Amino acid sequence: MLELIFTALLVASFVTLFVKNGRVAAVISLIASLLPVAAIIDWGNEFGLKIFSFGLEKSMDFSIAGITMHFSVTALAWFFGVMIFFLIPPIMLFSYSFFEKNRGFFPFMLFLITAVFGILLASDFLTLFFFWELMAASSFILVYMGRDRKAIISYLSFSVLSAVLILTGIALIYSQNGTLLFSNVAFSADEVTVSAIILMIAGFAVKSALMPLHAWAPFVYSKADEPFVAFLSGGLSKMGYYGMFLMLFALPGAKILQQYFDSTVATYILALIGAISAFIGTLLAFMEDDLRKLLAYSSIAQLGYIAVGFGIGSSLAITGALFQAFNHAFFKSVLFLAAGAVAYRTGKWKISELGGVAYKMPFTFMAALFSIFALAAIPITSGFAAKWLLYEAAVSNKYIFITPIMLIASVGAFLYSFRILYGVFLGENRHDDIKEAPLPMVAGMFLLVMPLIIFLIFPGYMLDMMHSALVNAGIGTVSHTNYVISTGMASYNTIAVVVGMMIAMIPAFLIYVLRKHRNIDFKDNFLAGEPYEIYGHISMHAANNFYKPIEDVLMPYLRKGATSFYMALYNAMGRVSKTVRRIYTGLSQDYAIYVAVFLLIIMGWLIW
Amino acid sequence: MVDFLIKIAVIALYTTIAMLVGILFMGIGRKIVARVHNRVGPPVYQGFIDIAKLLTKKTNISHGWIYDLALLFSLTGIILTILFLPIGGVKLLGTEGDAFLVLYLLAIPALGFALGAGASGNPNAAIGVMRALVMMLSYELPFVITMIALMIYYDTSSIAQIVELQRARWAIMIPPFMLAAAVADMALQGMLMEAPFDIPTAPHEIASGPMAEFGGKHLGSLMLYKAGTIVAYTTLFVDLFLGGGVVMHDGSILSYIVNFAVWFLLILLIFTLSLLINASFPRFRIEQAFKFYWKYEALLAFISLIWVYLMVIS
Amino acid sequence: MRYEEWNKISRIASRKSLWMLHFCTGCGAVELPPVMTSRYDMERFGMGPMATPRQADVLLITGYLTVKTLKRVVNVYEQMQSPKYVISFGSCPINGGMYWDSYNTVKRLDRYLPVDVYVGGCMPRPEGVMNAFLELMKLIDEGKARGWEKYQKYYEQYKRNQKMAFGFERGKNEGD
Amino acid sequence: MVMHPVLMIAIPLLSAFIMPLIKKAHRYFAFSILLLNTALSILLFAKVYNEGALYETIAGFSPPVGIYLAVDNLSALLAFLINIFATINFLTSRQDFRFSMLYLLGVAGATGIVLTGDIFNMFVFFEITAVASYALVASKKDRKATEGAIKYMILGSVGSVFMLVGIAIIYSQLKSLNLYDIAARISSMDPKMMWLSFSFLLTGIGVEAELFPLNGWVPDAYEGAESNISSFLSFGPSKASIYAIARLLIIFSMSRTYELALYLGIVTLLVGELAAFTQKNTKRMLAYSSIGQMGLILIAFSLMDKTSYAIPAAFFIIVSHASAKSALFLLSDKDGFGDMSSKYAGLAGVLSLIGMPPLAGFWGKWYLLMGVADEKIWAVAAIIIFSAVIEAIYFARYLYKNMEGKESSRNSIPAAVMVSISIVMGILPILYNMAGGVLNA
Repeated sequence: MLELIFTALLVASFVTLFVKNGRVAAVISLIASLLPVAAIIDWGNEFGLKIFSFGLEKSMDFSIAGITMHFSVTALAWFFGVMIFFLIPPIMLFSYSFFEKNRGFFPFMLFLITAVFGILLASDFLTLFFFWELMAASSFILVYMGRDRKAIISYLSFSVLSAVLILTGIALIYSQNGTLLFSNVAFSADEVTVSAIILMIAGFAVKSALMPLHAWAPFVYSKADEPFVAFLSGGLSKMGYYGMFLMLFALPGAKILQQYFDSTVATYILALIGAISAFIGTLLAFMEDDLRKLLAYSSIAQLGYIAVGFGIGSSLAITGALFQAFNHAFFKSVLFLAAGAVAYRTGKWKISELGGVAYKMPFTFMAALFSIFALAAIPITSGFAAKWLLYEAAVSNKYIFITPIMLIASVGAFLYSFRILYGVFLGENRHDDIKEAPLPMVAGMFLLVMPLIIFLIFPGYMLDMMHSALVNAGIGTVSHTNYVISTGMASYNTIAVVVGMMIAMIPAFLIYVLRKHRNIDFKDNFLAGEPYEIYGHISMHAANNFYKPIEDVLMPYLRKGATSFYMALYNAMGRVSKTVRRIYTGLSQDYAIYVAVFLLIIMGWLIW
Repeated sequence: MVDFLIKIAVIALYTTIAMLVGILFMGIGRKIVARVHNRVGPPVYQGFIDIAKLLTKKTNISHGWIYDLALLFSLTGIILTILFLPIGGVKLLGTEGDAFLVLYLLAIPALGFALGAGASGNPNAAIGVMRALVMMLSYELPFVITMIALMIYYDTSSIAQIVELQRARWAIMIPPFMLAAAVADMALQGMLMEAPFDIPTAPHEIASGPMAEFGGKHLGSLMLYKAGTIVAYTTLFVDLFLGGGVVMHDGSILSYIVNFAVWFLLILLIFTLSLLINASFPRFRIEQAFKFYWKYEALLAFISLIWVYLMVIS
Repeated sequence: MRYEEWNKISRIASRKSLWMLHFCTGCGAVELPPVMTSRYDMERFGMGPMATPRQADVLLITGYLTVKTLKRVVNVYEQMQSPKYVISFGSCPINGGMYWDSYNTVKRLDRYLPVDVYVGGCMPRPEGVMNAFLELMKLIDEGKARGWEKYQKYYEQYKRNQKMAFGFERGKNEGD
Repeated sequence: MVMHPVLMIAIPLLSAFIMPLIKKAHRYFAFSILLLNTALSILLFAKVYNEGALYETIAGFSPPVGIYLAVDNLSALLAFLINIFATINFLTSRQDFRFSMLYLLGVAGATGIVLTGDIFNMFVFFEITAVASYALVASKKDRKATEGAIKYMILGSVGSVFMLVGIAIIYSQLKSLNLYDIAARISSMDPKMMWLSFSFLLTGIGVEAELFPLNGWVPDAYEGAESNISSFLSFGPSKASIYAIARLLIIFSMSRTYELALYLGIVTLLVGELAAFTQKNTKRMLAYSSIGQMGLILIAFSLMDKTSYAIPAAFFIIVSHASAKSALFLLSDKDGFGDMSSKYAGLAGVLSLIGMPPLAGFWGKWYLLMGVADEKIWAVAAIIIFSAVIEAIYFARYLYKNMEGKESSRNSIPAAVMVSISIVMGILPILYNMAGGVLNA
């Protein structure tokens, strides 16, 4: 049965490889991408989402001669599966109108899905790594289609770095335990295991764009195809955190680290890194003018919170982290898709060149607005509950450095949220000739917005979904009903918020209804008495260098970033390589001398 | 059922009173500033008159549905915030949420306001919103640090709880929180957009910034929102540092009245303080304000936080 | 809805909080600071300067208008939200004043905008300005300040006059 | 079954000399010969796999006198690889009958090196391939090619002289040329002499195997030659000689030799990758990168005595390098992946070289790091990580450069077929078990 899903996905990817028409390919891959969803729904009966069951088995051993791959679905994998595979059909729906021609997006996307499915089902390290590399390879090919030098180089080099780090970690673990099965691996607090855990977490952190290893993200996110980037930021970045969760809690790496350093310093450093990447990512985000780069930095920031949760490690924190991961998967995909829809109509990426799109594309704007509420953790969507849990956890553990950084980072989120809203959607109406995005795009975006609303009102369902994963990992769960989460420090009642909001809306609504108003064109503006037409040739759109004042203050501190560090490293390597190439003088007599010298040296080394 | 209805009635009553108090404070504020300027100033009920005039304007113009969101969001958000703040010891919905929730609820009206300003398509409005948001980023840092200090000290994040725990001794009596309160008061100055931090709505530079295009009912609702913010922020401060103005703890009717009166006096005190600063200071440029908050204020706040931390762990 | 049928509240309200937009092209601007500041303190009557026409109720034309500035004034006036009032300030908007024979100064403002209250003098003293505002309040209270209605009623005529002044339309323009 | 390994050497060797007689149909004839050879190698492999290692003597003389062939799993596999790649590569040849002749000679020599069990025959086969390769490189008549060929020839002849000296020392000591004899009786040898001979042999073979200080000819020869000839160089002589070095290591199986090989491998790896890092010229870049890969293979072989992962690691790296790098060399006559097959070949080749599944390189990386971790030599692990990242960077640059170019190579189809072999080997790790049978010495 599982083999069937794998083979179906692979077959679909091979079929779409030869379908030139994008629509057909989209339909095929949409159907194919529903298979994992069906599997997830089916497994849900065990893990907390009871809809229906057709009895899909939960584990399989696939033995391809000489090497056995063990697959089995755990509660954790199921939760991440819910997070990731429910993203894909809407994205495919979006791509239906995004790609007229099949330029190779669909086959490799399906290949990617297969790889992700494999990673989630893997129950030994070989399988995990094999599918991890498949994921890296196929996503690299998708990046490669973006045709951007920096993106290609940075993505490939960082993927290889992460792969080799993970592989070394696996090898160390294997040399310690002599087994690759998760179930048989038993960690002990020795330096080999600890270094293995740290290496693997570093490797996974690359994929989830954690701060020192994030340098690839802005280039890749800003150049690849939108639907893929939506999945890259929404889905693939979570795979890194899946791996981290696996290392830290499922195979209890956190405990090992704690024993080894006999303090929580290691996990505290992880949390601190997460908080710092949330902070710096936010600062970089609202100074960015390229919409996709802005969203890339915002992804770095939002993903940082998850690392904070894992670093803190209490049940509250991990619940919050998983919740945040779920939210981020959805709202960030919507934002990237909305950016794609806007570009699909206007063909522009620079925020300072866009403007007034909302009047022509109201539904795209609505979707983007809701996901921005979720991004800024405003309690109109489920975005708030996650961050709230994280703050509660941080405060209750008395983390006096991390909590303010997290809070101020999320305040900074308002800044770039407004920059997106104003610069792209509001302000001067510059695009009179465009119309609303095609129906499939809008439908895809709204499908992705749905969960944000549902889990606003019933965060309890989310906590139920992650319950068994947390219990299996030996982490307690947060006490909650369907709509009240209560921690040691306070409780958060979503119904109170929603109902209170409805009640509080009454006066505003009365004012709005009772006093009639007349709609006028935005051109009828206060421009110190000047009519708009006089300014017709000047931009009335104040989106250029939007945050200049604060940029002037902050830039001196932010200029020496990680990216510049990597560039410096790259240039240094270049210099080294030039010196090394001096060895090859091109003169055969030199080479002959090399041979003689070599002979003498090894002779001497061997004999004496 | 009955007590549920009573609770609803109490909530509605308190919220209405809070909004009225806010509108009254606008008049009082103008009066105070006028007295500082050695003027007579408007009558204290001027706020009511202004809002009445704006709401009864004959023509109201709108720039489209996103522009109307400003009206809806701002008023809704501020009332919702007041619902979650204990007023005079009466925790309306205070037990259903906590300080973080209040912080983020306060962002709803701000964002709605910003949406409307952006939708008005006036460049001045955009610049004003930019300044307001940067100001927000600036003052939030010291303010959240002081708030975290309180949470760590009282080991709860619920404002109602914090108010309860200050029965014996108001937070401001405790040495580190004197420092924290001073910091938070300067943050309050920024929250209320009073000088020296009133650059976001500087009338003569950017034509009163975000509300440059607002008039009629929209401006009226924004003035209601302003009134609400005055009450909300001052109440937040009073709840956090001055025990919510609770002096009598027996559940008698008298205690409610007294507590309410004390609460009123305290927020009036805080508001007057900020107005006096407002009336006697020039304006910071936006980056100066940012530096002020992130260098000195944040440093002081952090000192108090560490102080509290040491007190707690020892 | 006729103006007489407005309820008392709205009249009181709009009377007691007049927000003015002072269009300071001429020399009259120097008379406003004393009006606003502690000597005369217009704020006691709930009046105050406002930044944009959307927020303002009263348009204060301080001093002469050239044809060029008239365009701006008309634009601003039409952006204001009714009920809205115009106070012309100084003798130039009444009859040209010392620019009576200038080729590019607008002589009679009320040909282009409905003026509710005139303040004579060159320059009028702050007492005069205060007096004008009190007059305007009285008129509002009695429901006589109906300039904005007049503007709506005779809109075409006002437009024609304005166009003539701007030179968009040819025709004899009495008084100029 | 009359299958006799010597046929695989004899048939191409003899048919090479028939070439001048049949000018017309030389290409079809040579191609059929190569096909036949491939078929034979498959049969041989099947035989060896079923019946275990195979020792054949020629002309009835018994060792140590007669020509002696020793075939085990790995050598049979390598013979198969060399032949099949030779067959595919030959499709792209557009030269005249001399080319076919030299090509067959080269293939025969390379196959011989892999199959022989006699050190002097090994020397002879080395000479055959070397001479053929010099001529092949020079066959493109321009300055660069001639220059490369001359450098190759000078160094190669120096190397073969050293090799001969080494063999002479051994023969003078042990009066035997049979590898197994030598391996058995090596301990009875005077250690000074032994080390002397070892170092001479290593130097001699090292020239062909592109080890670090001895590989001065590599960039120039690879750059100068026709693209299909540089491809032949990268799967033929170099792979055969690295295998020869492996056998050498087994014969002189002392911890110091393995240690030396390890250091040599590391240096070669680092120098190759670093030199390739900023190389703009595609063919030179690929040449430096093959130097690095050779170092990687040598590292793998040098762990042979310690961990059982070494040989599969080396084998899979050889497979991935032989297929992918040869394919990339085939593509390198033009800058650009114009058509589908060259895009596929380029991408898959690069992915295989940097070790991504489902390609052979993945298993190479996997087993190599497993072995390193078994031995807990962290320095080596760190160096491998470093070089992998460097490699990724310059291959990414290579891909980008070729994506920009519009026109595509004429050899794209054969290149694609070559890469497919790497994929096949990658998704059938069964070959791990086959190669797993250790070199029996």
